[in-house]
Amino acid sequence: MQLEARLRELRSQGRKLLVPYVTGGIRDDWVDIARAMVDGGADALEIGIPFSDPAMDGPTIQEASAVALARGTTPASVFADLRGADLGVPLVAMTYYNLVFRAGHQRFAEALASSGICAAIVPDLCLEESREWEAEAAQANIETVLLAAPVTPDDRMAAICERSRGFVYGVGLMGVTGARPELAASTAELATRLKAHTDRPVLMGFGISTPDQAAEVAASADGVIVASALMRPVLDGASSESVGALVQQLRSGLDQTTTG
Amino acid sequence: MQLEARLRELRSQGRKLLVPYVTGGIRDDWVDIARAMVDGGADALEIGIPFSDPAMDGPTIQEASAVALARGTTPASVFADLRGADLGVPLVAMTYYNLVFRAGHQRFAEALASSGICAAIVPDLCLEESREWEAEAAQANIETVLLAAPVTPDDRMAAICERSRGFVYGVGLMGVTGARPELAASTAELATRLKAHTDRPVLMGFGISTPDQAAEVAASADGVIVASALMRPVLDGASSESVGALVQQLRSGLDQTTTG
Amino acid sequence: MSEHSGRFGDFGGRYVPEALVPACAELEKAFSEAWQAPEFRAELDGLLRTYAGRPTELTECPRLSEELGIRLLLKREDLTHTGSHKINNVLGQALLTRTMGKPRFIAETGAGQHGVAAATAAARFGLECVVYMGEVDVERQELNVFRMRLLGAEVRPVSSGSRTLKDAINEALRDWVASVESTHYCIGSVVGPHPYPWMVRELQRVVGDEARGQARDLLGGDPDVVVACVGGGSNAAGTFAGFLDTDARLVGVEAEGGAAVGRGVPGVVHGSKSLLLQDEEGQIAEAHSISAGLDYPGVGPEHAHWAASDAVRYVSVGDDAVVSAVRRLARTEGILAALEPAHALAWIIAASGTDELPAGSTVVMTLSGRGDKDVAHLIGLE
Amino acid sequence: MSEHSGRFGDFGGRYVPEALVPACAELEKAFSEAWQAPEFRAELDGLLRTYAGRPTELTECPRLSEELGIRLLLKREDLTHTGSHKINNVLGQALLTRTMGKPRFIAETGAGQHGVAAATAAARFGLECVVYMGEVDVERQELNVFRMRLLGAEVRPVSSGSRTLKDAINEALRDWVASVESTHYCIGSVVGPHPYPWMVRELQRVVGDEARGQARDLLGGDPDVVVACVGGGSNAAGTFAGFLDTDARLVGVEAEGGAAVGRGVPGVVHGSKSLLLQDEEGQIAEAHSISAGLDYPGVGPEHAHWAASDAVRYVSVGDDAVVSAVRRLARTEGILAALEPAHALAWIIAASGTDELPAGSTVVMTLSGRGDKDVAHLIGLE
Ligand SMILES: Cc1ncc(COP(=O)(O)O)c(C=O)c1O
Ligand SMILES: Cc1ncc(COP(=O)(O)O)c(C=O)c1O
Repeated sequence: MQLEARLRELRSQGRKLLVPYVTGGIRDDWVDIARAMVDGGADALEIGIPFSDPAMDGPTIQEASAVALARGTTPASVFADLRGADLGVPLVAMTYYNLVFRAGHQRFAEALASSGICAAIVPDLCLEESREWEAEAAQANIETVLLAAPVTPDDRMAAICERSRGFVYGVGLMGVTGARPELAASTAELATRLKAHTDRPVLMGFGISTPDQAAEVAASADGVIVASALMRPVLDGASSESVGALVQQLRSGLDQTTTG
Repeated sequence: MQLEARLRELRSQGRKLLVPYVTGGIRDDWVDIARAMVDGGADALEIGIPFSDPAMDGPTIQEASAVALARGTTPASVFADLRGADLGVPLVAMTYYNLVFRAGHQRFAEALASSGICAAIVPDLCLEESREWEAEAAQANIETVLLAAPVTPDDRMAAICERSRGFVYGVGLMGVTGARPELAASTAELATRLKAHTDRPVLMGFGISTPDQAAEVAASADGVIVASALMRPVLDGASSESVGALVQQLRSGLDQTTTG
Repeated sequence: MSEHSGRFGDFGGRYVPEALVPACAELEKAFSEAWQAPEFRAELDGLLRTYAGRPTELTECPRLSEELGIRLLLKREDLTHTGSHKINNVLGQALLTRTMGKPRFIAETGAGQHGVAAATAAARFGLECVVYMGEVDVERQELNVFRMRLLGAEVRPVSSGSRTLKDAINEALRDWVASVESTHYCIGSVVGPHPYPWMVRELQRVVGDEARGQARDLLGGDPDVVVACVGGGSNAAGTFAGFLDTDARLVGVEAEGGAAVGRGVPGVVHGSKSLLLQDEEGQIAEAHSISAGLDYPGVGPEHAHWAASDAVRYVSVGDDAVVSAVRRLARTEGILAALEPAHALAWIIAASGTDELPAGSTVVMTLSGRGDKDVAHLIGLE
Repeated sequence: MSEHSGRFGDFGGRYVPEALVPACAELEKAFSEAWQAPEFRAELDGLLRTYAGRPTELTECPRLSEELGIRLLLKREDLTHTGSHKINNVLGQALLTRTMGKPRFIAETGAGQHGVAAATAAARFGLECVVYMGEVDVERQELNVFRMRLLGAEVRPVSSGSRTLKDAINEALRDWVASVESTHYCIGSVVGPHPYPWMVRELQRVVGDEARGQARDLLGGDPDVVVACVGGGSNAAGTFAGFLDTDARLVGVEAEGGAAVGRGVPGVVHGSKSLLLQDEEGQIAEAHSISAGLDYPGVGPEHAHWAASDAVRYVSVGDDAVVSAVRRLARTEGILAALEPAHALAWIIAASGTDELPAGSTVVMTLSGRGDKDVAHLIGLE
């Protein structure tokens, strides 16, 4: 399943896109959690491959990564868990570049592909550094999602939108991942700028946690990515069903926004 | 009573001289202690006027001074205690120069005299600095005892012996006051040197605590001064009688040495 | 000095999220311009001289030299204001911060020396200052925590990961990405994304440039060997920069438990590609060193390049040798070295009389900082 | 410099037991000769330069100056090796100790800076070293106790009297009188019997001589006011020595609880006649100051003379003002002063804008040492 094709298809049906995130290996039953997310209405899933030094993540994803690593999670174990899981939606890996670099671009891309993942987000690879990876990933049919930030200037944003595959990831605020009580004003602004630059699906992430926030963002973007707001209850012991229910609420929030 | 005259007289009778020391104000009954010392056979008494910073004293006399000061002892209180006590032997004050200087030479000397003290030892007034005091003390009939140390060169020793009044105080060792298990070799050496320089009584102090040590020193000197070995029991609560008994033992030790 | 590519052979680069790209670019431009501007150089030189106490001495060690059979000269960064070479870097970055018009200055710190230096420069320039420091380091370098606070900086203990330097950098990056428009991130070593490794090396080259001149005055020529400790590698980079074009053999000394060059493999963390202690999968390993300043699993990319190109030889020493080196220098020369530069000394002591450092060798060693911050810890070991 | 009489007007002298007279005489002779010998001066100058980091800077304080409306220049003794002016004195005395052929070096210390300096010089010259320190000071200057021990010195806590500096001096004198043939007593200030007050002032005059030259370079003339803190008075004596023949007004700042000039009367202790806090009878009073280095009831005899002859004005400040002065300098200029020189600063802060220090005054202040030793204590006060 190709990510971008799928998202374009859903968007063309007037659907706002929902991409929940789960840290691979965060619990024994993490694949069940992923499945519950799908059942709750996810259009694709972002699968975090935990890294020891998640410098772009806030406390929740840091903790999720640390917990997963402490359980012995490795990229290989995440891949193994996914192989044959057949979650029914496109899977996007999200990890830091050192795991990619250490494995080797080609090897890593092939490992992703063979476990059913079709795209990758590598947040510490900025435009200048990511070209090589993008090319080798593409060879393995892995789409590389590039990110744009509120401070990204127009010329750079154009290049990002041009080169990104799958979707364009709008980092809605200047900061790390994490739920926040208020939606950052920068989120809608960036979404609007990105939409003006590209026809590719534009998904916004960082700081989106409630159905209302999701709905508000989706007014100017094609969809949202929700991570910390889902991983917090997982860390606190919530059942996969209740996480699925949270996703469902987000889904409902988004569906209210759906424009014909 | 003049100190030097008295000591010469005793010496001429073949007696070895014993000068015990007591810290003025060390206890309520310090005058009784002094009297017991006389009864035990003291030929003169050294009365310490306690000073806050007794830099030339070892732990025992430091403690004795601190205890006396803590009881509210002042030079004036020591003088008052002595006035009319009529101890029957010459009294030599021993104190640090700042107490003398602060009172004023003349005033201090007169205060000594009017309390029945006839001589003074000021250990931190070396030859160069003491001349003024010596003169003003002499005006009040106070004899100033000068000290010589093992390192004092011959020319200086001659001057000390020349200017000292009462006796010449031989500081038997390089160090502070205090009982020591062994007699310093320097004690006898210094005594011999001093005796070669002067006809004035030569008394040795510092580090003499037992009757045997006193006897050994007296073989080459005219007598001894004993301080810490007596103040230690006083600090530890010994009765004035038992201090008198210690003095008596020292007396016996010395009397064995007596040369016809 | 013209603009720099940001690459050192296969190493270096700028591996940062898009949110930080403009700030890195702005800094690169600001530094490139400033470094070519005589007024900036004059202002920095003035500060280094009249405020920070430069030039620092090159001190002979008569007693230790005799014991070791070599001639040992110490470049005395311990005599600078705040007590380590870190001040050279922060004053430059504080000036740039003023140039860029940012009111806030953040830093990570391991040993606390960079944090103290950053807090100092911030106070001197009236900048708000926050310093991130791993909890482990907050404990073992308590004195420096106090110093930073007195200087008006806020010290934020970092409790994630190994709770040492690498985690402090992560936390500083997290702050920076959220505050980049008002904040300059003052990195303390030759690590991080371009332009940091280049910029910090240039700001530290005053150490090597001075030392070379002083060594020529004292020795009538260049020393046989130049030695410096390597954590991130800034004092070593600054030192070596002054001697790269001489015949002196250059030796970088790592902590055994943090020997990124010695035992690391290529990787990317904290914004650049370099050698890195990591596991098979690419998870960063925790370094373990008695010295907080060398307790770091990475190393500056230029060192990785120097190692690959054999321009510098890298060795490592263990904690015990380091502690005895501190004691030995204190007792023979009356100089209390920080644990970090004591690594360099420990190697010199071990190598003296061997082929590495034959009798009669002339050796310049950078004494990158003073040991006051470490004495409580050292006494605790007794 | 010819021989000195040992008298400063009515003050000074040599009030010591006969046992110490020969040693004082030997030292007087050794110093008189050395001070006139070009080789000795050259060796000392070399040590001060290449080992101790002289000359120290005269640093402008732009932010604090603006706040105060004056132009404040700090003579940076904090940048010397070991972190205070005390090093100037001990290196001279260590050289003399070698000259006199004595293998043992003893010292008293209050703040610990003189003890650290003495331990340092002892290590550098291979001398055995014992430092006496009051128990109170051992506690409040713990860092320095550790430093001395690492330098190989034995620190002996003194439990008599007020358990501070004056008692440490008593105890050092007790040691000295028992060991004088093998031991040099390295007094840390311009106190003690002749030749110490003269010798230590001469060894410290490098501070004032340098500052005067530097002030002329910066100001094109002499400063209006020169300020230094006064404990025993060595940094002040060394500073003032450089300015006595200028028109600069000289101000010595004492601790309120140790103001021997301000509230003392003539007396004799520790070997010389000077001004002294004491009671009616002549018992020495206990000083009380937050700064261990100024917690001393006496003052050097030359200061008593300067006060009597109006050559220097003496003032005093209290603990609270001192603590805020430390904080203020740290936060405005990034310089962490020791509590001792912070007295000088506290006075400057209070006097700025008054007749004492009118707006626009140029002020040279000796920053006699760095505050590392004090930060734990200061943080405890928060
Ligand atoms: C004194 C000292 N030396 C060395 C280092 C290590 O840093 P670098 O390798 O960047 O010189 C530190 C770091 O804190 C330090 O404080
Ligand atoms: C930094 C500093 N300044 C001043 C003093 C006071 O000494 P002096 O008055 O002799 O300069 C001390 C004493 O320890 C000190 O450490």
